[in-house]
Amino acid sequence: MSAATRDEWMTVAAARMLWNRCVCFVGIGLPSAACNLARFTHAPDIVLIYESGTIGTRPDVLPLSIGDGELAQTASFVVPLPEVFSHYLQAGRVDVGFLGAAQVDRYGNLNSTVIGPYESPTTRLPGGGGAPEIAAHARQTFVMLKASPRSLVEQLDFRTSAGYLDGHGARARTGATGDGPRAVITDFGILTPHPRSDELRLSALYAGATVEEARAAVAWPLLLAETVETIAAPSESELAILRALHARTREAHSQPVVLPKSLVGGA
Amino acid sequence: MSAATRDEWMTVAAARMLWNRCVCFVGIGLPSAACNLARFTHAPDIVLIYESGTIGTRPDVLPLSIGDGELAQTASFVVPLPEVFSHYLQAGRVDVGFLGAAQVDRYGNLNSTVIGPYESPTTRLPGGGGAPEIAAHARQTFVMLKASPRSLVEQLDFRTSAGYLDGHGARARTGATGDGPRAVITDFGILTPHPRSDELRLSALYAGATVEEARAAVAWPLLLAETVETIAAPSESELAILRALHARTREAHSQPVVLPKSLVGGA
Amino acid sequence: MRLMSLREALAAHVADGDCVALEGFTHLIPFAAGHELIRQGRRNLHLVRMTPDLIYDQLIGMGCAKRLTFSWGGNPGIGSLHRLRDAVEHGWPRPLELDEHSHAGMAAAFCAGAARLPFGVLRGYLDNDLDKVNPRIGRIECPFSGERLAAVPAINPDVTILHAQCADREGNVAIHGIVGAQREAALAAGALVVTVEEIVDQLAPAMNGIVLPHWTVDAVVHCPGGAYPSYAHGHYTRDNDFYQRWDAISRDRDGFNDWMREHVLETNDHAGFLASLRVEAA
Amino acid sequence: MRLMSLREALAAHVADGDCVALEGFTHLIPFAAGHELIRQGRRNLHLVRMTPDLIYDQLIGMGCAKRLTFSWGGNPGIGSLHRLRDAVEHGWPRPLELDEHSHAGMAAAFCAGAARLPFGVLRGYLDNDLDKVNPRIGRIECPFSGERLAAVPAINPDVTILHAQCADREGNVAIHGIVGAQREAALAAGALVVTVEEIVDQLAPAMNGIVLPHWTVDAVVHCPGGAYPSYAHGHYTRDNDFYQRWDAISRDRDGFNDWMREHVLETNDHAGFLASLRVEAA
Repeated sequence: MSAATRDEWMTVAAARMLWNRCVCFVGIGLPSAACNLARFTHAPDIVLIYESGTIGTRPDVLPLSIGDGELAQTASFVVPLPEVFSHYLQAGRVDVGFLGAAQVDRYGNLNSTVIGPYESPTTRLPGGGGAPEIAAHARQTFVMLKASPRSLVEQLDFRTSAGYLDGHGARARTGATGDGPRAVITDFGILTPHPRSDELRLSALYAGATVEEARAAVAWPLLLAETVETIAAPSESELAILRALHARTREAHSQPVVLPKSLVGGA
Repeated sequence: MSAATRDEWMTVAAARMLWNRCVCFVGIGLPSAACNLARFTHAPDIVLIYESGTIGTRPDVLPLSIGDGELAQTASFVVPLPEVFSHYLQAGRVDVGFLGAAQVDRYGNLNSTVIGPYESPTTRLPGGGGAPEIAAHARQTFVMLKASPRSLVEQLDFRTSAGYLDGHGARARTGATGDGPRAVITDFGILTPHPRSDELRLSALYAGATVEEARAAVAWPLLLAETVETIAAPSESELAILRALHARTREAHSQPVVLPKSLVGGA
Repeated sequence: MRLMSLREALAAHVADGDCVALEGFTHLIPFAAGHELIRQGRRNLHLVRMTPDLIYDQLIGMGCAKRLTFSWGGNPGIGSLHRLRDAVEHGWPRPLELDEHSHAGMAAAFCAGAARLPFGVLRGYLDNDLDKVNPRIGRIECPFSGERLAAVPAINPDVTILHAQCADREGNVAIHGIVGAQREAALAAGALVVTVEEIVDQLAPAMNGIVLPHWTVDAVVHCPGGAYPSYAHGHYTRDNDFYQRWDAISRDRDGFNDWMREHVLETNDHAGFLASLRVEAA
Repeated sequence: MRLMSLREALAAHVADGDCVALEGFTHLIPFAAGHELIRQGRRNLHLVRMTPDLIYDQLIGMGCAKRLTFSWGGNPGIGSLHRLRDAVEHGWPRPLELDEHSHAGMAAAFCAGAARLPFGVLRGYLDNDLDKVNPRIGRIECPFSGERLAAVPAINPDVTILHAQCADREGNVAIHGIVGAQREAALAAGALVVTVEEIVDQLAPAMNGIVLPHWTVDAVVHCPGGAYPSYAHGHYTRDNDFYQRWDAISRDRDGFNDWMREHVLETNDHAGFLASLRVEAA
């Protein structure tokens, strides 16, 4: 089997952090791959919630959108979207929320709104979506992003979702009920917050990645945790299951959409 | 066919006030009989909502409780109870609400809470239930009750549901979105509010009932509308349909309840 | 979620003094659970239910309750709940504090509880006397329009007890038919105990149906007939005749006590209760 | 309710300057209706949608919109909505005012709208910059605990347009699968227009399913395939490939204009649109 790509490293690292029966609020892309990999490996009873309202979903292939029919078809049940946010997320019923972002600062605050000033941005990003309240109310959040000094920044252009604010316990003084970002999973390894200052430090590296590589990818002077652990490479079995999942997904999504014939009489 | 009872007069009079396709918030008892009589006669497409959450229900027999299975089984759909009140009633989607009460005053305010002081009542009544907000938000309400000086009173012991308050347009200055009680249907005839003072006046008598009878049944000095109309007796057809409905209902509800055998093994 | 006997589940989850909601609007009223609370001799409960119904008449008459949060307290279609009245009018067997709402207000309070908001908002309690006797009915101003609306504190029972048609072995609970405020009461609770007619390997597909997922459920109890004399849609109908008979049974204290002794206190469980009533079986 | 053609229904119910919500969360996005608004040349619309998606990219790029209320504006799983970005970043074809929320905030605003409350409450907008750029995000104090929460003004569109699987001849509309905030957007609206895959004599029984009753529906339009390239559960799947192709089509202004001319402006209706794309039929 070929060596794992960095995406695979990230997916496997995230999957390993999940436990059986944990309730995950899942986003599309790497988080969705990670959660489903966990489900197909060590966490068969993990509960997956997508913000489209599908609860306890068990897709056989990865969804391309947050609301694919596969998610509804394999869910325990489907609720209207407002209930996902009020009765599940806000009510404290989510163990782990996954977030991505264009920018993360040293205290785990996130920007997914704009680069440049809000009123005249150089780049308008999609915006917060579910993230601001996932960041507030999931018992913990995991952030997944590819690292570079443009994504791991000294100063956010816009704070879309609060992490630890200015650190040093500032989050505890707010109305957020969750514990905040417990890990930032990047393509070199994992950052975790310092227990007192809340500053993100390098706490684990993928086998083969280096401290220098990590430091080069972070815009602030990156501190190291007391021990920087080494994350074991994806196992043969993890890789095989993940690649099979991706292969099934590609296969499923390469089927052309077919509308009932009556609709396209002219074609 | 035997002469109509006073209950039948009331039911028929109320049914005639409903129109096809009107949306009714229905209570158990006479209102339920009236609404379904309307449905089986001149208003086949009347929309019946019971507060248990059954919307567009078409029971073949009258329910004994507000949440009989028959109501769910024959409904267009069933919503959770909170939605009946927020998305339908409060949202102004109900044309006619039916109310009963232990006491009604001359401005159509209702008491269904207590006789005597609230903290040490001589009679504790069931309470408001849906009535306070039906009284506020149904576009109009019809009140049905058997008249006596103990029910049509000078002064309520407790105001459970607001009618016209102290009259003279007082209701318009409140947050109520509905127009209030447009008719009180009693066992002698119908009271309706004066267009300016809002005081309930005798506006219609059942054929055979008298003004004296009406005055004797009302604790305040009852005024007459400019014209007191005479309500035609229930027709043969109305009576036949209503009695058949009651007969079907008695028949259906006289069936003993049967639990699955496994439950009562000992019996 | 744990599968337990009714006795175990209530002993584990309901203590004297708890705030307990047994919900179910006409349909799926958890009678078996109410009777078991009586058998276990619970005291000083703060009972919560939109429509107290016969089961709360029984709990109140047996002295289990200290306080009642409710919005309509009658025997539906028949008349009074005599034991509730006796407690309110004469303090028998003990005084009962009332926290009285309208349906709309109580529904808003349950919704707020389920969403873990501290209060619910409604256009309600307009120009009536309910807020004069219930200090928990407040007012709130719209921060945008300045309009004044009613506010009610969220209801978050220590324990909610429901009866439902079905659970699977993971503890996912499915309810259909008239659902009242069951889902809201369930998600508002500190602990959730559900008695069910059936435990199945796989719930029937109901994509947009009402399901309480297993990780919101603390105990599932297999208790067929557990809603009788209320009903379980698809399983058995409401015993309207029993509701009528209750009027006479509950009218005087002695008759009530005798009936409760014979059918609840001196029966072991719900099967015994049903047997003692000689409910017909098909 | 009236059964109308799409052209009639939108001409009757949507005017320039209206606040219009085309809802549907990934699933059941009313593409056919959006295209018809473009064909009819509507201007100065205040568009409302949690996730603008491709259909709003098209409406914005064609200059129909003046204002956008939204909470996430991307091409799901793929990247940017280039026309939305061009309008925000460069004011092309015209500037676009933003009223930006989080999903939780916008959901609360729709719920308030459906219940005809002036505002919604949530534990949200905590320590982020969204309330600095959106003056409509307010705060409210719990009248009981004093706790501060976020408040958002209700959303009540002049018109909500949905696509659904089924309507019966009375105009009752049934939706199943992923339902997003469709029901709330529908009940919050001044007028409700629904395009459907099928019109049937009798809706399939779905006791606790999601139905918009006929008297809440102003117009029903029979429009098979009306959600394409989004999807209708049970009818056809999402054309993920089209979503990917859109990235290239929409990236530059000329390519976008050409595509819109060929497939939307110069086709007569949705059947023509589908035919012009040579979507495969079974």
